Amino acid sequence: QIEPLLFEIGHTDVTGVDFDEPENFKPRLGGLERKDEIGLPGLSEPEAMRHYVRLSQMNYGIDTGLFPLGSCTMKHNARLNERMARLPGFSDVHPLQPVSTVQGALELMNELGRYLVTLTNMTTVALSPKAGAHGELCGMMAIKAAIEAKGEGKTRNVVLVPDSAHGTNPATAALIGFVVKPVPARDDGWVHVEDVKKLLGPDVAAIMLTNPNTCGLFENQVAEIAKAIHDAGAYFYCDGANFNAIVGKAKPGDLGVDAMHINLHKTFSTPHGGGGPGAGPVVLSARLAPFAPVPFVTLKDGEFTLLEHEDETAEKPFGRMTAFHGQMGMYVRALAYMLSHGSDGMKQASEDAVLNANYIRASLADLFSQPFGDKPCMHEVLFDDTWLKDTGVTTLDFAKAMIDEGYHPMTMYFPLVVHGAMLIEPTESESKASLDLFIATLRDLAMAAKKGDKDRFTGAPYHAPRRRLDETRAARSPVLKWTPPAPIAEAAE
Amino acid sequence: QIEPLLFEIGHTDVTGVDFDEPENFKPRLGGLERKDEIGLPGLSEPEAMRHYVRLSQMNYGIDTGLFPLGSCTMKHNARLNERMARLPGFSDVHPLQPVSTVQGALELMNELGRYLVTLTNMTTVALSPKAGAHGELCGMMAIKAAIEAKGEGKTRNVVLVPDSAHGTNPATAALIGFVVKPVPARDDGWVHVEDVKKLLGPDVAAIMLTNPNTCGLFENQVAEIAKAIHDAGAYFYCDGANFNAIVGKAKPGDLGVDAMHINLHKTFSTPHGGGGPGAGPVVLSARLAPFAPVPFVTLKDGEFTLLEHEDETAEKPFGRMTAFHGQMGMYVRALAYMLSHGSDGMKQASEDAVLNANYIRASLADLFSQPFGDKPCMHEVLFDDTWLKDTGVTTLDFAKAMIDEGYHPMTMYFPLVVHGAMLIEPTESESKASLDLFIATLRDLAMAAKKGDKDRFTGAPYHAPRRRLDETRAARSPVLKWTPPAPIAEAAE
Amino acid sequence: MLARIGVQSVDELFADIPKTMLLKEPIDLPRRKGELEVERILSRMSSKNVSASSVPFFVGAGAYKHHVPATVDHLIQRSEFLTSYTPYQPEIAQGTLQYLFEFQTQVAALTGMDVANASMYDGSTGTGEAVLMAHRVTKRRKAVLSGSLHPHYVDVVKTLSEMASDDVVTMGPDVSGTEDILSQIDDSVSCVVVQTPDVFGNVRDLEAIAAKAQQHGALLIAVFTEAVSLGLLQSPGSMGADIVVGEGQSIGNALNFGGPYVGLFAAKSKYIRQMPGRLCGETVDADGNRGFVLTLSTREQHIRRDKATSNICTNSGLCCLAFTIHMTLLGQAGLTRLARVNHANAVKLADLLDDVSGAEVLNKAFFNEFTVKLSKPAAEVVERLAEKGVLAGVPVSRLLPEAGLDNLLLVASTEVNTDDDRAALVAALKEVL
Amino acid sequence: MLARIGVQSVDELFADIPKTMLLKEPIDLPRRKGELEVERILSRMSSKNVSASSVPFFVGAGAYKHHVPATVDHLIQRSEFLTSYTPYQPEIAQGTLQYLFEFQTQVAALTGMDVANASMYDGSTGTGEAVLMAHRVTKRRKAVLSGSLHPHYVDVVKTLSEMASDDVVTMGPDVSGTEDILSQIDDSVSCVVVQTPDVFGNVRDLEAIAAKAQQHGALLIAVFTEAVSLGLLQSPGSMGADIVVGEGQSIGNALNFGGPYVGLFAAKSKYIRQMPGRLCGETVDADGNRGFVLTLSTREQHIRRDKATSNICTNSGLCCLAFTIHMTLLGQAGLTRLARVNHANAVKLADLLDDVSGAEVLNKAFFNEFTVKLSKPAAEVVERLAEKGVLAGVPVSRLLPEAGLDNLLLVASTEVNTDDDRAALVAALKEVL
Repeated sequence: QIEPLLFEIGHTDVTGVDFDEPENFKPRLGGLERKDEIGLPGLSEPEAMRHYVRLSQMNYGIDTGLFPLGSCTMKHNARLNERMARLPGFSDVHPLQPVSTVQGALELMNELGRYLVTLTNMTTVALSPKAGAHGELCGMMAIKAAIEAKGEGKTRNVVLVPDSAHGTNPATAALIGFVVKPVPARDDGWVHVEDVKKLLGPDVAAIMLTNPNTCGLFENQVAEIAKAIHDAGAYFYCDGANFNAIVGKAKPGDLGVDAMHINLHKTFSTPHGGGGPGAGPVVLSARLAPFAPVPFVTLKDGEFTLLEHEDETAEKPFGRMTAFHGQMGMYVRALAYMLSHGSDGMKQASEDAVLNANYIRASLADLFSQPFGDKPCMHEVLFDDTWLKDTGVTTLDFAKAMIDEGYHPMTMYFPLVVHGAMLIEPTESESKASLDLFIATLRDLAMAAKKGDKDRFTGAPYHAPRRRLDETRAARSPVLKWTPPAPIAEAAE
Repeated sequence: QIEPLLFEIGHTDVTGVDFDEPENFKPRLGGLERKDEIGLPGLSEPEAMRHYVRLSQMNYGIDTGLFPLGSCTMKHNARLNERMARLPGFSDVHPLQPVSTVQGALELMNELGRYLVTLTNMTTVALSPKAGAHGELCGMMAIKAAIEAKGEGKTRNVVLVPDSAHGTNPATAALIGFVVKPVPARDDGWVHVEDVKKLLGPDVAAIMLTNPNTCGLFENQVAEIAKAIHDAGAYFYCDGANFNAIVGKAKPGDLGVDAMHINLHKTFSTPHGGGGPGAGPVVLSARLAPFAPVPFVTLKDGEFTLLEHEDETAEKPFGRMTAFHGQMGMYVRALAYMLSHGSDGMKQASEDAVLNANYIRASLADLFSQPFGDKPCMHEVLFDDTWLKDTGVTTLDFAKAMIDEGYHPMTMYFPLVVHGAMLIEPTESESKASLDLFIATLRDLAMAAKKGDKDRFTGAPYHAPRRRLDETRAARSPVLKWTPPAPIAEAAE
Repeated sequence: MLARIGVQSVDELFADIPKTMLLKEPIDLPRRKGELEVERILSRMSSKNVSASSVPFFVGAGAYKHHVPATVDHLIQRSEFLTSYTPYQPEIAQGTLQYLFEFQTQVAALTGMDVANASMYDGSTGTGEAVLMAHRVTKRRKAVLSGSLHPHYVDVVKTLSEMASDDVVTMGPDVSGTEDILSQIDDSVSCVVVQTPDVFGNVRDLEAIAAKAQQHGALLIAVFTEAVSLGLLQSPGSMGADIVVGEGQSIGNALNFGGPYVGLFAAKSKYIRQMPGRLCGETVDADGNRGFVLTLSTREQHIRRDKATSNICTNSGLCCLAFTIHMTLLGQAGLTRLARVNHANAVKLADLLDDVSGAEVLNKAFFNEFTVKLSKPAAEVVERLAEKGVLAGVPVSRLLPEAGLDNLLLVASTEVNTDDDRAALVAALKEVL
Repeated sequence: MLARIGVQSVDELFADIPKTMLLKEPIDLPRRKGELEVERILSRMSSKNVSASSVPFFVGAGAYKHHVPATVDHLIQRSEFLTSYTPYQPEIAQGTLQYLFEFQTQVAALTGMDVANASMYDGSTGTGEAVLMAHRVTKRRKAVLSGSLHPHYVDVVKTLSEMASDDVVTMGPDVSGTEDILSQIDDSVSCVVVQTPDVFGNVRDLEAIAAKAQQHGALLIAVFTEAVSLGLLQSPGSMGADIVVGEGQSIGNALNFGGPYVGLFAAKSKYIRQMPGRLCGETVDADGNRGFVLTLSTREQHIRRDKATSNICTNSGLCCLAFTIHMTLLGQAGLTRLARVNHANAVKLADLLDDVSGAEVLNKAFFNEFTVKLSKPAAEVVERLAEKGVLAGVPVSRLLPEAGLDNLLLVASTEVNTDDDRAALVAALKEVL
């Protein structure tokens, strides 16, 4: 199943788009016309269709099978949401049209914000961040602005980040000049308030805590940690990547959170699209709300308006995260999800996600090793590779063997606090029948690994569009774009 | 790649659709409420999505590869046309709304009719037939009505049909009581006027001639045949399945045709959809126009109206072919195709289709045998199995081996006038690069067959969602629906 | 390419077309247009129509506005479904074949019959085919059509029968569902064709007709135009029908101004070999794996030619798929509830309309459509309501212009109608009557 | 399931949530709704907005209304693209990886640069990342921003830089494209950020700036917001840019009220290891077949954590795909022609507007957008034209409220504008001025 690159089948004089050449006109390009060839081949419409359909057939998606990627929340993407996002009043409006002509779009943003604030019991929301990591950045910027407003900008520059955190957490903190201090991992998978307290001081700006955490556990000391953080004059940033486990069950605002980003593409099911686009609105507590960045929507006398500049408001926006107003297309999808599920359905989704994960946990507990003991998990269950010891099979091998069984692998080697981690998140979308089949497959594979059927793993995948790919070679001498092969005469020299 | 039947994974109490139970109301069903279970299992939305996505992955389509089915015209289906057919003014209007509320829909039908009549130089068009065979029926009914109007209904009851015709031709004629007489095949692939003349008499109602014919040839004596038919007081029905070879090059009306159906799903590229829906408008000559069935669209004082009853017109409609007004969804797609291609593009499409077929012919002529000699073909090229003699490989085997090479087979064993026919139609959608690859593959296969690599053929396909299927078994004891397996206890008895 | 073919120009390849008939000039139609322009032209035409979703909408009479889940239209547009051909190469068409097998099973279950085919063009042409099939089975050539069979269906059957020189007896319009069709059944009759719910909305009990037909060796052909009704009503099979034909548009398919739709066709198993249309059957492949193929094709035109059971070739494949996916999403639980919502909405509406002075609901029993007798000609009323932005239904005179039923209006109500819709209809009707 | 887990109720699984914080009551939001109802609610909101296709439309300033072929939106909705994840498992993500490789190649070609990454969120955040990258490369921390860089981009860079305690020098608004940015470049400067065509529509020659920057060890970051312009204009790479950042929305992506869009990011190859974002590279599999993987990920946060070149994770995958497919359909021939049509339409419109009394086109050279000086405040004029059903452009005051440029209007014209559109704008403008 090899599909050539478009550059190998296209030609620069072929186009799949039909426009009439404009009538005579005098260009006014100031002498800056392009003189060189762009070198972009085109395909006819049928050729392009076939090329990209064939490429798609080399991909695995939620729609083709169970996608148990822990921490990534691969849940069903309803096509209603796709249809709604394509309504002309949402997809075909310009961000800088007069606000009088986009009242419905602003209403939608306002309504989405209301839902997010209500679900989290926070004070306000900054919608514009473009993805989870961008939301983290937004939240940490709000914290920095608040600290500076208190005149502590020079002194509070440490951010505490547990070892189990997503890489985005430390990267975000570092990006705006914070010094990252790790909170060490414990062997029960939880962050302990005494470990946090040991690190607290007047230099600490914030803690970035993922809750439920990446070990699949709800941080059971979160209230105490929040109190300690607040007592120390610092802020509690919550990584909301796993919010989907607790929507309708608990409100982050009740847990003492000051800022939390929400991955609309996880919790509220906007499609992952092979790596994006996402959306990462940030909910903020009353302490941080004044610093929320522009733009934001307000309702005045029944008319929605957009505040786009810092000086149009009495608040203290810290600036702007992005051009325009954020990921409208994702807002529509997320709101469609929320309306469809409702208060009751969102709670049930959380419960089902947790139920499904625990069902997998209980069904594999006798074969797979759990690093933090056999206890209930939230929406994802974490195993390590202790049970693979002496089999000659690694976590990577095991994951690749799952491909041959028709499954996407789970998240591997994350979180880093566990050796050979395998993090499984089924989501609420899976039926019991689907889980049973998945469990049976994993059990069968596990038996095979233990029985010494090594080749089945180390050579895997055997039945995929590609066998195992050489990542080292790719990194050692990077080939990041196609270049035309040398003409044969030259090559023969 | 086995996907269970929905009945094996669904449950009657599962639904993927959310409605609130209606509030208290008193049913008024006259005591005819259903008492038994329907026995229809449901799937949740994610389950249904996955089930049908997986099923689709066992299919081959134009979008996945070259589809050289002769006589079927598998050309590119532009997604613009799909989008246009879904405009609410076309897809979301009811056939019995007041005509004042569907003026745009009627305008579209009128415009489509104008295009078809102009392209064929005929007098009028009956749009409503639902597919090619239904169009044939409509045309033959018009002929029968005309004959009866002349008082010859009792005497003219013979229809001449060449042996090379599609099966629909004789079936259609027989359906309304005509007696079918075959015009025998000649060894040059053409129907000869003298053969027709021999059969002509006062009992002959019509000839049904496919032109270009199913041997891939334009009937070079068509003018003489038309004249002979007309001289004998009979009508010339043309099977327009292959009209795509001559659009813009010749007009059937100029060739003496009295009625011809047009497969919008072939010539004008509405999608085949795995076997339908199609659309089969019939263009009629002045002699047959008065007998066109209801409904039809007329323009009066700038308003479009629909004539839906025979007595609303001074003409002599022979009746009605179907409820409502025909395949609107297909009309939109076909008109979108025509507007996109225009007069120039439609002619070029015919030329490219013919060029592509001849390119294949010329590129395979040394290896494959042509039953009617090495001469130019129209949009499809016909080979027979003479060249496979003594290889132990049949046309069927050869076709199935093509599947392993990633291609859909050509049309096999049709037309019947040739032994082991292989009818290849590339259409204009294929690029030269695509044809070259196809040709190379066929040559490679042909060499293998001649070299005696028999297993590659007789066991084929090896690399398909299924190996060769047992059609005899299916027909001998037909299983036409799923039935629940007997409970295990019972089965064990 | 020309060089390899050995010609100088493409025109040489068209040498068999008589010189005088080969076109020299381009055909007098506009030149090609880009997507943007085509979209503009067709959008302009589209915008001249009033779409069902944009107004209070009560039009039925054989085609119904239902909500189709977005999943359905998404899936049927997948390349592998949309751009495939009739599954003559089963090894690479299992997707199509398996959904056809599922479709057949669903249709058989829904209608209460033994077997179903892989679809007809629509309900009306399917009815024509059913009559021909009954003639083949009974070796008689006379059909009796109920007076409350959809008039378009009557016309289709009559056109076909008259062309084939078969007899057709048509009962007079039967607004009340009380026609005496039993008296027409005798030993010369091949089949009786009865619709339920009928075109006037009446729910009909078919048992007595089935019994009398059986007694005389005739077949009962039961017809429906609203597939959703079968979620709540006794199946035609359970009432004794020999052949069941229905319009499947309501499940999975848009209104489309009349087409494409999908004809459902089911029968008792003893008649399989007389059925028209494609049949998909189960079998195994060379490795012993279950698979599906088109089967019993010796009935069909491409094998049997003038001896075939029908001339049908292309059917409604993709509309079957839409039907099957929607039905799968519904399941029995969803279908039953959908049917209840439809019926409840219709009952609510009937009560409201009955209270309007100058309007009277005629039906005692109905599903989601009923007949209202107005104090004025229905066609005028409908036109005036359309001007007010309400599409109120189908005047009977549109279907039966000469029947003297000009004051009757067929009103349908489905799950898409809201209280606001009903209030708008009632208010507008009060103004007009 | 509960039995196997060994709990009595689901709530036991939530035992780690502090009891006082576990919600007893449902959250105060509406209950779940069926598709039909959700569709109604959102359609109602949608219909309150004036969509670009429904009126004469001239709004640009960083986002442009173009015609996207239907093929593009169809393909990106395919399940295998839409519902897949970041291609961390390359063996079953070659579809995504290959189109990313094609995307990178296209972006590199279009910008005239050595390498491109697999996208940023959008042009503005990409510009912020480019400045940080320049700081890493030069080990300096001062950026000079052109006065005609899109004001939102300026704000994004300033916000990020101020938070990171980096220096930013912002030139004053530069309507005429004649600012003296050269004088700002010295040995303390890390990078100069210049947009062309700039926010006022001027086409800028970057060669002198590139030369001066190079001389002082600073990098030139070239920005564009209209990717179509590169079909007709010299590429930033050919003018000497070190990093090129652009908004890719124009190719393949809808207006979407501002997002999602796709940031294009390209650089000279020597800076590869300082680039932010994902990179897709070519390699082989165990059978020796060509394949693609994400590579050089030691730059990235999931490996490098606080030492990463960026915190970016999710990017704009599906928008890249839309870009790549549209660009593939265009090819060089189509892109060049599309650009010519855009420019021709803008030239036509500029001439028409220049003839309106009270309006003056300020630009000498432009691509498909230009600045018009009006005799009245542009915001008022735009509002009044909107009431007349014409969306005339972006008032400069909306972007730069305090700049004293209230009478300036940014007007964009693309291939979607017809003669009728232009006539409507001119007529409406005459009434209002």
